[in-house]
Amino acid sequence: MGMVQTAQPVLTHEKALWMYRKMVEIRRFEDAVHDLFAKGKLPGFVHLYAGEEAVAVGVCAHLSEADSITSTHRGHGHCIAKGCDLDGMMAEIYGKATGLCKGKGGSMHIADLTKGMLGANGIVGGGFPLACGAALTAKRKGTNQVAVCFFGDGANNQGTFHEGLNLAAIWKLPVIFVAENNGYAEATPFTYASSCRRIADRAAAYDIPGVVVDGKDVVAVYQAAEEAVRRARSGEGPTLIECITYRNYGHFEGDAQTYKAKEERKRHLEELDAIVRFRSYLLDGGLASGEDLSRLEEEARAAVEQAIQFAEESPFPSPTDLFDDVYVSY
Amino acid sequence: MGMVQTAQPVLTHEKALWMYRKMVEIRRFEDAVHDLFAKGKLPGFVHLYAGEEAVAVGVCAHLSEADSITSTHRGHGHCIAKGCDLDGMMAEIYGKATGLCKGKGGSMHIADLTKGMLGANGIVGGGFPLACGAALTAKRKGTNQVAVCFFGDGANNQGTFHEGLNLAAIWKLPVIFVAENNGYAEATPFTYASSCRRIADRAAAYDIPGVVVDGKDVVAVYQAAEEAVRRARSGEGPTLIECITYRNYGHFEGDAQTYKAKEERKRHLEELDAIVRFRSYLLDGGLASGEDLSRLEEEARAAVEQAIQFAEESPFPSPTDLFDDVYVSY
Amino acid sequence: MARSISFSEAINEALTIAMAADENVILMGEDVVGGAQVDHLQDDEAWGGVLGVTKGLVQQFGRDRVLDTPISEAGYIGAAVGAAATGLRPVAELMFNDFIGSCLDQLMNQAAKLRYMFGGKAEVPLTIRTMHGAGFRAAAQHSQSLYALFTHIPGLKVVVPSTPADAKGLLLTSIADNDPVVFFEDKTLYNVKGEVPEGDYRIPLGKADIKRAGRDLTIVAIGKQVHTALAAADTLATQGIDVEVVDPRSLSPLDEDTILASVAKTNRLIVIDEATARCGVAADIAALVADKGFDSLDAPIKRITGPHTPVPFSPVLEDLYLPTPTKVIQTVAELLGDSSIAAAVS
Amino acid sequence: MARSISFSEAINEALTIAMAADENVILMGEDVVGGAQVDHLQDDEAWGGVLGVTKGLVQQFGRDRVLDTPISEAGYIGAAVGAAATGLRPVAELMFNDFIGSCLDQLMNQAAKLRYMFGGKAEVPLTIRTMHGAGFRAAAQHSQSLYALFTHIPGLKVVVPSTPADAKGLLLTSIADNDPVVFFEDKTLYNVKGEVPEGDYRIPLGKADIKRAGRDLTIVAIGKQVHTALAAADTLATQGIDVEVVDPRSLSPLDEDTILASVAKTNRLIVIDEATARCGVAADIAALVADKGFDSLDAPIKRITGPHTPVPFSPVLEDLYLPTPTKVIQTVAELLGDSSIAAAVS
Ligand SMILES: Cc1ncc(C[n+]2csc(CCOP(=O)(O)OP(=O)(O)O)c2C)c(N)n1
Ligand SMILES: Cc1ncc(C[n+]2csc(CCOP(=O)(O)OP(=O)(O)O)c2C)c(N)n1
Ligand SMILES: [Mg+2]
Ligand SMILES: [Mg+2]
Repeated sequence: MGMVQTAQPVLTHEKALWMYRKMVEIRRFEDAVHDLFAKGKLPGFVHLYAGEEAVAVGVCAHLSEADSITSTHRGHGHCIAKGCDLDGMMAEIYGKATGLCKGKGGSMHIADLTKGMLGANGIVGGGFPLACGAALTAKRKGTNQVAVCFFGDGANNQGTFHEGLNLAAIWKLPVIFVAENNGYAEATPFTYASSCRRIADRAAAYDIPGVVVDGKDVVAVYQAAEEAVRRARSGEGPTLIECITYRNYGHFEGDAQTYKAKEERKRHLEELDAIVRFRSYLLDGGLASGEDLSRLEEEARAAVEQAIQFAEESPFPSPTDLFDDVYVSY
Repeated sequence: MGMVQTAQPVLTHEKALWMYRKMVEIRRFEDAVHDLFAKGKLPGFVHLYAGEEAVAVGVCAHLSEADSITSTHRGHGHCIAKGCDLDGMMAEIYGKATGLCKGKGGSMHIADLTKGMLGANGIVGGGFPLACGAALTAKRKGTNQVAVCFFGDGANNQGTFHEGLNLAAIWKLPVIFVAENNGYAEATPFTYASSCRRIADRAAAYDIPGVVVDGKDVVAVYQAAEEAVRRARSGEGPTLIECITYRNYGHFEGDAQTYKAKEERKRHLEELDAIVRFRSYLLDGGLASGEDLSRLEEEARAAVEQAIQFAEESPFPSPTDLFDDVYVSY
Repeated sequence: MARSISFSEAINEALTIAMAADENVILMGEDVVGGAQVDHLQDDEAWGGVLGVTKGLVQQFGRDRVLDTPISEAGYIGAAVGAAATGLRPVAELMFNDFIGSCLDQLMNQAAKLRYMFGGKAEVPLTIRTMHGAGFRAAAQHSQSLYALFTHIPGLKVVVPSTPADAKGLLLTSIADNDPVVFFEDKTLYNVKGEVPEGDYRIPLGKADIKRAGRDLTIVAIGKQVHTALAAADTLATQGIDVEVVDPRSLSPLDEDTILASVAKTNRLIVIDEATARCGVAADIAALVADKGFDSLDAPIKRITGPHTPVPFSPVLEDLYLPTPTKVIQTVAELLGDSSIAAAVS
Repeated sequence: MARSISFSEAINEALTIAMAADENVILMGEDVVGGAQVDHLQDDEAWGGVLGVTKGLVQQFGRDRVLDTPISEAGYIGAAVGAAATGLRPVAELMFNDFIGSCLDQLMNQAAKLRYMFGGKAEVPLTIRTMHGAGFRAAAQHSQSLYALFTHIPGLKVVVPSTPADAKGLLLTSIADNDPVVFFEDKTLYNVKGEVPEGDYRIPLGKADIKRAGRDLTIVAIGKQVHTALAAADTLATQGIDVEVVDPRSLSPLDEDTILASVAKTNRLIVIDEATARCGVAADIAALVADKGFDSLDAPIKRITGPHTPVPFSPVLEDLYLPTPTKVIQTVAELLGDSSIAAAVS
């Protein structure tokens, strides 16, 4: 402590730029969805990931398309970090035929199995067993793929958390359970609903490693995920990583957020912002230039703009689509 | 260790005799059911509690009829320890109209709410939430009643375990969760199905005390339960007690028990038998005389005999009973 | 005295009355208050349920009786069952009926069966409030109408109100009822207003309401679809066709007599239910009439239901998913063998 | 070549064939082997399922493909869904269908809906094997027949075989099917023997089987009740009444054409299903015929089902719970308005 340590080369230049780009892309995307919703352009329930970018990006930085992730109702960030197409995502949120799910899923069910994104999920806790299943496939087929299960602090009280972690532990499945502890489940504080002090403390109940990281420090997330993914790929079984984070918007669009203290919000949105911090980190460490980052920001902005235009101009599904895609055959 | 400690007056004479009587009653009852089943006298699935008497008795010794317990598929022992009528129990297992549930429930659903026995349960893990509910009633009404949830090592991997313990912990409900770890769930060893080393280790995930005791030492169970019941009654919340025990018979009647090692069985049925050990403890400690115990044994034998006769002589339900008791009103 | 209030206000009022009358009535569910243990939160700033239906109850009854729960449906719904069996009268909210997959056991194998399994020696005075229905652009996991699953299970009662007045009177009855009742609230009806009597009044379970009397044809409609039926009936009246609209209000028990009497009079039956058709409530009612009302039938029994698909997200598809007055009118035309009807109104 | 083997042997044979043919087929469930990691246990001493149906599979395919699970239905059934969506073809056993309360979400909201929600871009080739049925003296929580719940849910397929030969052919088809299939096995049929062809053969889903051809009356019967219907038909034949017995075999998809064609011929329908009546499969089939087959009906559609009660434990009550040939004969007598029939056979 206090001693200067030889700086470990945590991130390569390429990786760092990819991560920054993805984080900014998520932020821009969510800010845009927020505005579009406010303008009445988007139907349905919309849950935004803004503020939590470091989690999805820090973890997915270790994954390829062959790896799987399961997501939550707050899934846009996971989609983007896992490489889903922005145009298809935005069109999906608009309910358009060109959406990733042909407009049938919407925000709460965006998926792209070709990218290993097994879907946002409207059922809190729905992802634990599914991720175990994807990991079971990997294990059985002898690939070295892993599965990541993103879940919220609210989800950590679901029975499926317990069943999923136990199953993964006894079968040594290559799963990484990533808790996104943003302090609230809807309007209910984590500290009220969960009897544990930290979600990571619950790892001991399954005899697996439990790690807590600052979920707004993308490098910290990246490092924790690195070890967990390594463990998983080498057959050592699951890891539980708890990322302490914060959602910048309400639970869903329309939430007045009365349960959040003003100072808390301010601190998170201003001082602790993950993108601002990563930007400084990159610049200070000489990992990227200001021009690099501005270019990435501009690219992200343009990509989101383009996605909105794509979605706006896309057609709605046709009436017969209602009946398709229920079964492969019936 | 090795030092002689001043013997604490753990048990009164009355309590000791009551406990011995109940343990023997359970054993006789279960042995009788075993024989009756083998003779083809009893329909259905029957799961016997023989071998685990010390758990139900050591815990229920602290309860009154106003306290509640939830039970499992292996419920006869809990019933007896909680004061259910042997005649009514045996008649229930025979499917007779005089059974505690008028023959409608059978072995897997024996209940007597007037004794605070909320039912055997055919659903593994079904008792966790129910016990929380009974405790919630006690808390809300401001009585100082407690609820005890008996459950097996297999049940400890159900989602309801997690949800029940978390709920009880955050609401500081007066519940005692009593794990009966008999080493197996059906034919599946605890060590295979559970990722924890000890079930009690899982208590930490809920920030509640977790205790492991020799579940075949009724005094040890009694002492652990004493503290847990005290905590519960005084508003300090739930406790998890893991009792290491063994079932003398198979999972259900008809099970060849090939998964049990010969020596293990022998050791448990002979050396470690809870009743034999308690008998010595009582005699050695001068808490009871040989005559006392013989008398209790005889009483228990007679009570079980009487229950069988009662059941045999009782009528079956009448046809219209089929339609009754679905609703209070419809 | 009746005033016009919304469906959600009617429910809130029923809860207020029930809680004031009996201190054994407690409310529990996810964010039924919201903001538990948040220091700065004023009670009147709390959510009061995800759509605000339980707003204000915490001010009157406190957090000891209005309990926010963790996201643990099996845990807290099961706790409500256990509490009901031991002396409380809980009203537990399952936010969306679609979440029943997480806690069906507590209702199907515990609440519904305790009394029977225990030979009549238990009572489970439990009410489950839950939202259902499509049209909210909430997609496949938040839009189902799953009352058929519960109606299938002996031991449960099932209520589906269509108006604010019915919602209030039926909810008060449900809470006072000594059996487990699953009470369905269509989220797209919450803002619909209607005349609602003040104070405590009860509508019995198992008593259908004839929402419109008519001679030519009976439409039995479930929940919100009562309004679809009424809209179609108004249009059909302009064509001289006099439709009777029957609202069963409770599906279990079901008022067979009123339905059969209506069909005995009109000799024709259409059932409208937005839920899927297979083993659904529309099939159930059709089967009832195909047996006990067969002799009065002059035409096939038609069902207008959701298709055999999940509920789609895209508004254009979701609108096609739901029954509409037009579909009803087309079906009536088909049933009466008179294509001029559909043509005239389209 | 066909030989006589039991229902459970037929299932075991289908599993063996499917696993040998495709290494993506895995089996998972509680004690589907039994005795996991017990040192002294010989594979042939392992349970092979709680009633021995999967016995012997571990010897052939090893514990990597026949997986004992913890008692965590949501966990492992959900894992089977996830595995199916990513490339395996799991056959997961839900020991008793009554336990669906612990894992309905995984089937209803995940398995059944993934494909639709994802715009057709997912496949879930999953088979759930599960025991159902009363008559085993297993009481209310181990005796239900809950196929109606699954038939109600779009996205699932539902199969209920009545004979060993059907069980084998339908199970092989179910495993090969690319959609989630819930396969019901009546535990009281396991020891019933019948002719079963050797080797791999497939019976299509959605194809009913006319188990007995007849002219006077159609009985559609589900699962074990096919045998009740056949027994009644034999007796009725002695009275000159010629009953047709239709076995739908799969409830979703349902072979509407065969049922409607039968009723078009006989003009009378009875449906026998031991499950409860409300929103049940019997109601579903009655409603189908009351619509599309109405014009051929000469009499009310009768249903013989379990009563609206949980399944009682006491053998004397459970025997009354179930449909019997006598009840069928009485209903036929009622339908034909000929009380001499019931009198003659009683
Ligand atoms: C089974 C289930 N229960 C309840 C809900 C309603 N709901 C949706 S999101 C949410 C809060 C989730 O909180 P958390 O897991 O912390 O995720 P966050 O929203 O904070 O990302 C709730 C209660 C649901 N969708 N599914
Ligand atoms: C939800 C559910 N899953 C599975 C079963 C089948 N089952 C009955 S008892 C049992 C084993 C229970 O083991 P454990 O909890 O250790 O209790 P024990 O039998 O050892 O007392 C199983 C799997 C069930 N009854 N309910
Ligand atoms: Mg959260
Ligand atoms: Mg055990």
